[in-house]
Amino acid sequence: QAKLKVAAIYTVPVEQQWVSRIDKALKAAVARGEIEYVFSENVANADYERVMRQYAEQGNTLIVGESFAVEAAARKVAKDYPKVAFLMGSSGKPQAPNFSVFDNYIQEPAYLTGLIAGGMSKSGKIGMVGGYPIPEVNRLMNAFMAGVKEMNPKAEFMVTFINSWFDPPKAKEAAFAMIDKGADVMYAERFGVSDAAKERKVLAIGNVIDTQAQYPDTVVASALWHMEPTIDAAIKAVKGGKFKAEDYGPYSMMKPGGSTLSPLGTFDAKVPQAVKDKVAARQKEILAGSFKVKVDDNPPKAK
Amino acid sequence: MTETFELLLAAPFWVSVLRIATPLILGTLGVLLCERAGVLNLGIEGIMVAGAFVGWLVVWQGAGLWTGVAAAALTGALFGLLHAGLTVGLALSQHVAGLGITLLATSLASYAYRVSFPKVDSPPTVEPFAPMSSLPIPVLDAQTPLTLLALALVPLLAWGLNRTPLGLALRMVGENPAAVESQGLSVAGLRTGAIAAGSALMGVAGAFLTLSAFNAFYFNMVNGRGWVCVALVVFASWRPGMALLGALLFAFFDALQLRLQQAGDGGVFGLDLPYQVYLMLPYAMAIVALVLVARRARYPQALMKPYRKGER
Amino acid sequence: MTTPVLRLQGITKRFGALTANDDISLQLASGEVLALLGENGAGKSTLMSILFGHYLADAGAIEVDGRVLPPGQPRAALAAGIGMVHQHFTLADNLGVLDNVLLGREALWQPFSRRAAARARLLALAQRFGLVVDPEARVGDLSVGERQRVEILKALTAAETAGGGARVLILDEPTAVLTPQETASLFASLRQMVASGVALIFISHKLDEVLQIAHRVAVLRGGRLVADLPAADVDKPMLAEAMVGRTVAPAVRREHARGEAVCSVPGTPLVLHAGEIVAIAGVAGNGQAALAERLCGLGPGTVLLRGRTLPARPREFVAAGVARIPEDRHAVGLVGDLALWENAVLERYATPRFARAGVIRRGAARAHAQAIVERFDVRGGGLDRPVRALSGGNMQKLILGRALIDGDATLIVADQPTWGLDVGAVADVHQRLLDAAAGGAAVLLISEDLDEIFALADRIAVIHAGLLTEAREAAQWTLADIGLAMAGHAGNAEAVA
Amino acid sequence: MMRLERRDQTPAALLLAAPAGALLFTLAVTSLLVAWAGAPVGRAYALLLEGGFGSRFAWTETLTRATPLILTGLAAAVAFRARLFNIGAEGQLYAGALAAVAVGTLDGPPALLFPAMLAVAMVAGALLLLGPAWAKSRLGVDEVVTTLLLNFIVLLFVSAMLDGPMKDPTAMGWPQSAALPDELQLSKLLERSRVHTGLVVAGVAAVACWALLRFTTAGFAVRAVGANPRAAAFAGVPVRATTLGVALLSGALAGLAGAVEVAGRTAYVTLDMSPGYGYSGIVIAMLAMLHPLGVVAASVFVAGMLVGADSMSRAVGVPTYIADVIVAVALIAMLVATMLTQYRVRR
Ligand SMILES: Nc1ncnc2c1ncn2[C@@H]1O[C@H](COP(=O)(O)OP(=O)(O)OP(=O)(O)O)[C@@H](O)[C@H]1O
Ligand SMILES: Nc1ncnc2c1ncn2[C@@H]1O[C@H](COP(=O)(O)OP(=O)(O)OP(=O)(O)O)[C@@H](O)[C@H]1O
Ligand SMILES: [Mg+2]
Ligand SMILES: [Mg+2]
Repeated sequence: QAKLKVAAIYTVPVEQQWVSRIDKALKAAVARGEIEYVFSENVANADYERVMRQYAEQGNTLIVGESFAVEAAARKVAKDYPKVAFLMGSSGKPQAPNFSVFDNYIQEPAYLTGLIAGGMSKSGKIGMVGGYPIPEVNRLMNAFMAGVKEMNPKAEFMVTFINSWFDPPKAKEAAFAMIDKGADVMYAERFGVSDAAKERKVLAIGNVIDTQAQYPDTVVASALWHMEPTIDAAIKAVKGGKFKAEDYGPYSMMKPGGSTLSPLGTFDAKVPQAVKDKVAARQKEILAGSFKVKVDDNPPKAK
Repeated sequence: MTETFELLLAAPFWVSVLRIATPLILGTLGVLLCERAGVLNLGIEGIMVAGAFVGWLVVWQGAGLWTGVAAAALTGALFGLLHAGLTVGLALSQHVAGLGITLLATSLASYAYRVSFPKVDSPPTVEPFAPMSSLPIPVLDAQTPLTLLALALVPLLAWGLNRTPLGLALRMVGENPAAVESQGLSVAGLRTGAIAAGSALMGVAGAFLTLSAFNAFYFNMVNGRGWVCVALVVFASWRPGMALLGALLFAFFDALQLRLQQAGDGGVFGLDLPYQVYLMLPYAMAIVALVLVARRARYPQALMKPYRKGER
Repeated sequence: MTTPVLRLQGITKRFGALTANDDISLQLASGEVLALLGENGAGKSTLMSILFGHYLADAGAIEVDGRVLPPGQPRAALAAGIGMVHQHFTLADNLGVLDNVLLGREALWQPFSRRAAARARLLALAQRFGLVVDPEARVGDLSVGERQRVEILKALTAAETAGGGARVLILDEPTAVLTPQETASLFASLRQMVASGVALIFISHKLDEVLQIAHRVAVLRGGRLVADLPAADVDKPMLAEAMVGRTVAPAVRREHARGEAVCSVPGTPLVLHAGEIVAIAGVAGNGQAALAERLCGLGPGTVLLRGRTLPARPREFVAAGVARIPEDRHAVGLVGDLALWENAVLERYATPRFARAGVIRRGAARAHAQAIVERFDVRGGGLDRPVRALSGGNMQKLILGRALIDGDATLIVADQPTWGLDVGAVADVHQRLLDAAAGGAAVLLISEDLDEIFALADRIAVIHAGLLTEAREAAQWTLADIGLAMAGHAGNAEAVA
Repeated sequence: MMRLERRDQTPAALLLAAPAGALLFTLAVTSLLVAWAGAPVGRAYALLLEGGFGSRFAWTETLTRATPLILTGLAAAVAFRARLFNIGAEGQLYAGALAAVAVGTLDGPPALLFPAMLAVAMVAGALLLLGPAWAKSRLGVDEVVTTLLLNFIVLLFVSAMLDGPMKDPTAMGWPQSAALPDELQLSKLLERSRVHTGLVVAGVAAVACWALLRFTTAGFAVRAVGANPRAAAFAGVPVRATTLGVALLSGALAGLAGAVEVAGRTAYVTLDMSPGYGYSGIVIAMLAMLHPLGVVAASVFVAGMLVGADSMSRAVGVPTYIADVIVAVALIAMLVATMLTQYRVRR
């Protein structure tokens, strides 16, 4: 059987954490010999529609991307190419017949990391540095905060947005400012935050990717996103000719393995057993479906 | 509120100010040197990107940190030479040559990065400059040698411009190139040299971001710092000392806004301001400062005026 | 005869279609003063610029002391001991006098400037040649006359410090803005230099001066060398004729009656009557500029014209019949990059005569420009060429034409109208001002040239330190009186601005 | 030492050879970069030109790209003509886009809202430049710097608006404005393409700017003030009014670019709707030697290079960043080439 031709369109460089997870899942599929994969990164909004059309014209049968800021255009293109499957990161609904959506619904492990952070913070002050307060960021921060609150109802949060995805020095400065003010656990939504934590010897909680290897004494745990279930499901559907407009969002949840809490690794011995027990219990409840982590897309408020 | 003011008195705040200011000091001195010689260099934003990239790349490949800084300076100088070739040699519009170089340097750095690192999950890191904790001076002991270099360059440049024959020639070529030519000095040579040297400083400013403030290269990480330097030079009335002050002032507001933004109680004065308002603060203050100094500003008279030999 | 210090051989320079220098050959002996004469645009400055290496000749060679001078290199010229005072200042306004003089005098890579020593040397030189300047003053704050002094000092310093000492000094209209006393002391110092063997090339439009100092006179006309004679063999009319190619008649006054008072400047004793020329004498930098600006509508301060207070806007002044001739024709008078026809209507382009419904009436504007070109003999460019290509004299004619062609001016404000103009052009400007006065216009002439003032003025006032004296009949003034008043020894003066 | 001499007239051959040379140079640089990335060089050439100009699709994409560039190019050209160095077209574009949406999403008859939308966008852009122009003419504040800094402030303001009052409640929390209703969107010029009537708007604006500069008293004033403000002031040209007027016009054009982009392409405002149109406009204006009609040609050229290079990068599989490199090289080469048509280089 001919390999499936898959194209991805990213509006940011592939190093951007979010996009790197999609890229990773697709490359895994390439490694398994299932697909051929091409991508365009850093595509400006103004060019997005053209790139979609070009990929569609070039015979790709599955197109993956993030249509957040180009929703209307992307859906129009999908209509023009009903034979092509589109799997788009989007906060919107799927659009029949061929426009499916996904999103990073990893609030569950984010909540679990919150439990750990709440248990590890001595000062009860938590710092959070974000790029932009978009839903994909907000829902993780809110779930994280809920977790912290559960462990320590008196916990205080500091929130800073730097209005850029790509300014680690600035993220670092923002983190320093929080550490100066007493934060001893940092929520590392951006590159640079863990570096500040490492330099100041405070703790950090990771997000989307696992960076504990780089910061063994800093990053306690991370909420990891795995795009493999989403991508694999889509590939399978396309191959089987059964692709239709669906919400692939749930594939990012813990149950199907779309997100996990990273292993504690170097912190295994440092996290108090009580905390570990609590986390394990909650994780079980989540997997069993008896505990729901609220999806709250509103910008987090410092408190 | 009081808590915030207490923070301002604390050393860590000033450590932060100086760190934020460092690339601005280096970049502003670079622009200053170019403009004193009569050439606007809007290539700074891109030159900083290229400097950040090359400096980091060289270190990543195993060279020493200072070699990385030198490589960044060289990269800056090369783009400077290109700018000089276009604006001095061919007398093209300085605005456009500068913007063109920003586009070229930025995209070349991105392209080169991607060709060299086709598949990486997170950007590869290097071991950056460490703070000079053995220095017995508070605040400075938390800075890296590049900050010290930036600070040392201020008096050096001031002295060089105001007290040496070369400095006089540079200032003159920015005021009246015909006067320089009539003394048998080369207008093109002086301007080219100044642009190359200034651009080298811009390259180092960029390298500070990847070799000191952070430890990896990231697309777009210069994030407008270069443009800020262009503004600071005007604020500084083309004086190195004032450039230092301007950079510190801008950094002060940047460090301050980061602290105000996170203030838990819904911001300063209990107002629930959007976080963007805080981010605007340094830029808004820069404009206010410019308006305040405008009356005194004394432009290099030949700034942005291409000089063509034998034309009137 | 000994080898000449300087030999120009077959120098030719073209600017596009224009041949500015056409096969010019000249020689200069050591200790000789050569006066280079010619109409505006004859090619004098071009020739000197080639000599100094600013311009590259299309043909020809230059030898200094028998050695060929590498073309196009001011540095080589300087090293060969050639110094030059440029017609257009090459000074930096933002820098101090000392900085301006110091440039190029020290090795570029020397780690520090020896400013104190340079300052002392500059003061000594200034003292020796009677050219007083303040080394610390910012050049931008100096008057034109003072700047000229700085330029001369700069060239003198440069020539003095050249390796083999000064061999040739070129002075391109150095006296255009100097007072008679300054000119006299400059000449004294030049003679000193000549005595020590320096050769001088001296460009001036003031023929009296030329005959005072020159040993030999060379005349350019239309880029060609038309005369090269010992100074002893020539006289003024002859030179004038050689330059212009025709006899130059001095301006003639037509007797006419003085009319009613038409213009006054509140706060000063200045009152102008129709049909008279009132001259303001004074050393540059004493407030003439402010007075001129006020009378041109640039404010501050009011002007009464025919009993009406004019709003301080140039357009109101132009509409009210004020014809304005500014001091600096390059920077203020004309827009160099606009075409000749556009400059011709610059003051009136928005009036119904040249515009209808916001659209320029090109035809009318061009016809007007053509009329100015013809009636005022503006040479050296088509209507569509940028006016920057014109020579100074032709620029001035264009400005005069723009101001005077309609012949209905009530008041004419002429600020240094003949600065840098050739004899022919000067006579022409003078004649036009006299004619305008005879036709009933009130003329205010601001000038530093006392000859010009006595030749034209009906009444004369003196300005010093911003204070203006009462205007007295020209006949009541003696040269000595004016000199005293210019130096500030006069009663009942009142503030100008 | 090299000298430049103004040419009296340009040989016709050179007028053709210069841009051709620039293009060849660009292709040469391209091949180096493509070869470095290990992709086939030969195909890259063909794909570059084909991607920009080689098909109906290419042309429609190029013209779509060119539309906002023409307007920002004009904004720069008219301002630079009066020596008002407006580097703030990017911010003015966003201000225009935001204003257009603010009005366009109101209730009301489209016949009324449509002109109001364009007008308000132009006013927003114009007002934004008025401040720096006023500060320049009254206080002597350098407008290069103020307009540059304002870009940052405007973008942050837009960001705040999209997070706050102007956030589309139906956008699931994503920071974007509400969409313009269909009636207010510009219609497509061609079926199955993105080219919209904004191209016509831009073309008309170019002709209008050209006529304004060439035939009117206002244009005369602009040219005089731009060439020598002191002489213009002496002659009675209203320098300050001209500067402010040009600021209004320039800002309005950039604001219109924002409105046209929203109404013609995106339908709503997002933070990254402009890939630097404002900055590109400056380069385009200079490429056109500040001539309004030249701006149209330069915009199409730049847009075509970008679209072509971008497509080429995908087709031969080299990093997308090559598109910007090629555009930068082409720009610089073209600038040099146009300069050589006006000047000759002599030793
Ligand atoms: N760089 C130039 N480009 C074009 N034309 C020039 C240039 N320099 C001089 N010219 C032209 O060459 C001719 C000679 O000019 P030049 O300045 O040598 O005259 P001049 O004799 O010094 O006149 P003046 O007495 O007014 O100073 C003029 O017609 C002038 O317009
Ligand atoms: N570096 C610069 N950046 C932006 N605009 C500039 C710059 N330099 C000059 N300008 C503008 O160009 C115009 C002309 O400059 P110029 O130096 O001729 O000023 P000017 O008003 O004629 O000088 P002055 O009145 O001091 O003699 C001015 O309006 C000024 O604002
Ligand atoms: Mg001359
Ligand atoms: Mg004067």
